Amino acid sequence: MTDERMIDETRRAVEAVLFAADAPMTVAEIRAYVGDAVDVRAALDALVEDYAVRGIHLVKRGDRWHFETAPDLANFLRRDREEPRKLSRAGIETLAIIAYHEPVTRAEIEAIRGVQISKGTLDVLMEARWARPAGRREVPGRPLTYATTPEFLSHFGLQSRRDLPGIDDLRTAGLLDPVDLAFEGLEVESDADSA
Amino acid sequence: MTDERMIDETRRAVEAVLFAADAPMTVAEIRAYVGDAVDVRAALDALVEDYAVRGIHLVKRGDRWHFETAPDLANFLRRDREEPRKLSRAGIETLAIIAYHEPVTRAEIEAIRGVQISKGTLDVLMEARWARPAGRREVPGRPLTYATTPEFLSHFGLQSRRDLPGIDDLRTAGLLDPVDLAFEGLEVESDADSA
Amino acid sequence: MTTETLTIDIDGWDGPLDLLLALARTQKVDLRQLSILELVEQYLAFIEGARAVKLEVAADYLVMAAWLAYLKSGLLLPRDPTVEPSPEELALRLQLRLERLNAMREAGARLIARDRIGRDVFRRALPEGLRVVRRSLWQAEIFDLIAAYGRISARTRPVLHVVANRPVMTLETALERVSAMLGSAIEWTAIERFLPGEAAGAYRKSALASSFVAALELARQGKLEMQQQSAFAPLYLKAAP
Repeated sequence: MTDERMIDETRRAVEAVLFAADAPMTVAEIRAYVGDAVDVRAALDALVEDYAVRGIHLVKRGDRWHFETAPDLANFLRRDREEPRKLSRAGIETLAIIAYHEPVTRAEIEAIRGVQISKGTLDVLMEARWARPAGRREVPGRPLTYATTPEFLSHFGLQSRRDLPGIDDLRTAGLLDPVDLAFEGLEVESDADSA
Repeated sequence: MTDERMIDETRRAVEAVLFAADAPMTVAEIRAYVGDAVDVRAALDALVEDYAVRGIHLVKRGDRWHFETAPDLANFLRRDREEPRKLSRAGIETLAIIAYHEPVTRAEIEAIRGVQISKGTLDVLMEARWARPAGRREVPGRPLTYATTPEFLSHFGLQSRRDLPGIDDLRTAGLLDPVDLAFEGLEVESDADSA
Repeated sequence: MTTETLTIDIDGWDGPLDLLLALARTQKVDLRQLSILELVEQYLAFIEGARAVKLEVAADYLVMAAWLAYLKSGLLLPRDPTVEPSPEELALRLQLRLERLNAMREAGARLIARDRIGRDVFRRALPEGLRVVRRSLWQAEIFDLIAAYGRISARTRPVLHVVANRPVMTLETALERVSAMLGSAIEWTAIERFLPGEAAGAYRKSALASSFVAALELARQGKLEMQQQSAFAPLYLKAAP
């Protein structure tokens, strides 16, 4: 009986390493534990398949892998648990702007929200490790830009930024372009219409 | 295909609850999460069976259940990292004295160096497997003596300790004459100046 | 407009743009079909109402109100083609800004509603952890070892050998050499010419020093003359006439 259920050693090792790890791991990090000679990617694919029907799933967030409980079982698990950090509306909007526009400066965030960001808002996002400084923009004043982190992807269950809800539609509709750019676009359009 | 792999809801819920738990759980505790109506014991038995071949096992300790990595995979959960480190001046001097005078006691090493040695120095040499305890000297106090190891010879590319240069060789090589060496250095400098 | 809206505290909004967006939503149309004129009137009515109930209205709300009042007059009056930018352009820009803010607000809501770790999905609470065992790889070279032994020996041994091993020309040798060579030196000759040709390094320095002392001694005895233009200039010797 065990014969047909046998799982190869690599798959078991990768499974154990990810299970024991206290943080999501890249393929390279997994390889440092299970050895260079084995096909870690193939093992990961096999594990994703093995766990697809189970109460635990193996997921990839950014370029890191981890086990987590299946989302449909949330109702069994929420009991007695504290809500994770509750973000203010300003926090949520700022996070969304960073995620959909990254890298983005503080001034750009403020232009979209039409209001100054209070100091605490960015701090909270960075303290939660969802946003990080992402270098300076090479324009006068060299303002700092912000971007999201791998922790952001894993917290919100995103494989990559391409999985951000509705990002393709927003991009197609030009809603991720600055107002000036969108305005010029409309000018050209109406010129073409009137011609 | 998924049909034959389907796992019932209770089993998935128990699996997820145990996975996310921050301590091993009794059946009663599990039931508090997944509901009274379901057969938790049957689910646990099925899970033990499911995981028997995997890299993770479901185990019962006392009357509490938890997941843990399969014991045979423990070697994958650690990895060694070798960090090259240079021996300190005290370390290399102590090693040299052991090599030239072995077997030698700590008191003798200190007499030759003219400086006390800290316990750490000998520990480092033994951790590097270059020095080893070599029995006790049969004098009052029966002090421990130290000697070099085969690893010492191979690390330094020596066939035997007789390959170490003698005092006369050291003198010829100028290694006994730090005063002269310093003097030569000054000479060369001032020659260069006058040129 | 509905009077209830007017009683809402101005602090409930994240700035005038936020308030405008909230008002725009009450028109219950796609933001692209928004009537900016109607929106402007809603805003001005709101601010008036807020002031009527003696709420402190923040400066940026009043600035926005002034700007919107200007925009309203521009939209209502016959267009003056010399005014740039045109009121229509300003209205369009306002609409674009509202669309963008609205898009980000909806995106944020969808983001925050996802299956989030710690709320909907859970990671393992008590991972065993992976261990990295650090091992020092001690390094030393054979040269370090024997040099260390040389250092210790030099430190603890009598230093007799130190001088014995140094290449020197004694004063006696220098005296003999300079005296012997002086016979042929009837012209001024640089002192360096009196040194052995093969002398180099430490030995040359020693020979130079000893030869100089020898020259002084011979000069005292009246056997030679010495000449130097200035301090550190070349030193010349010649046999005394």
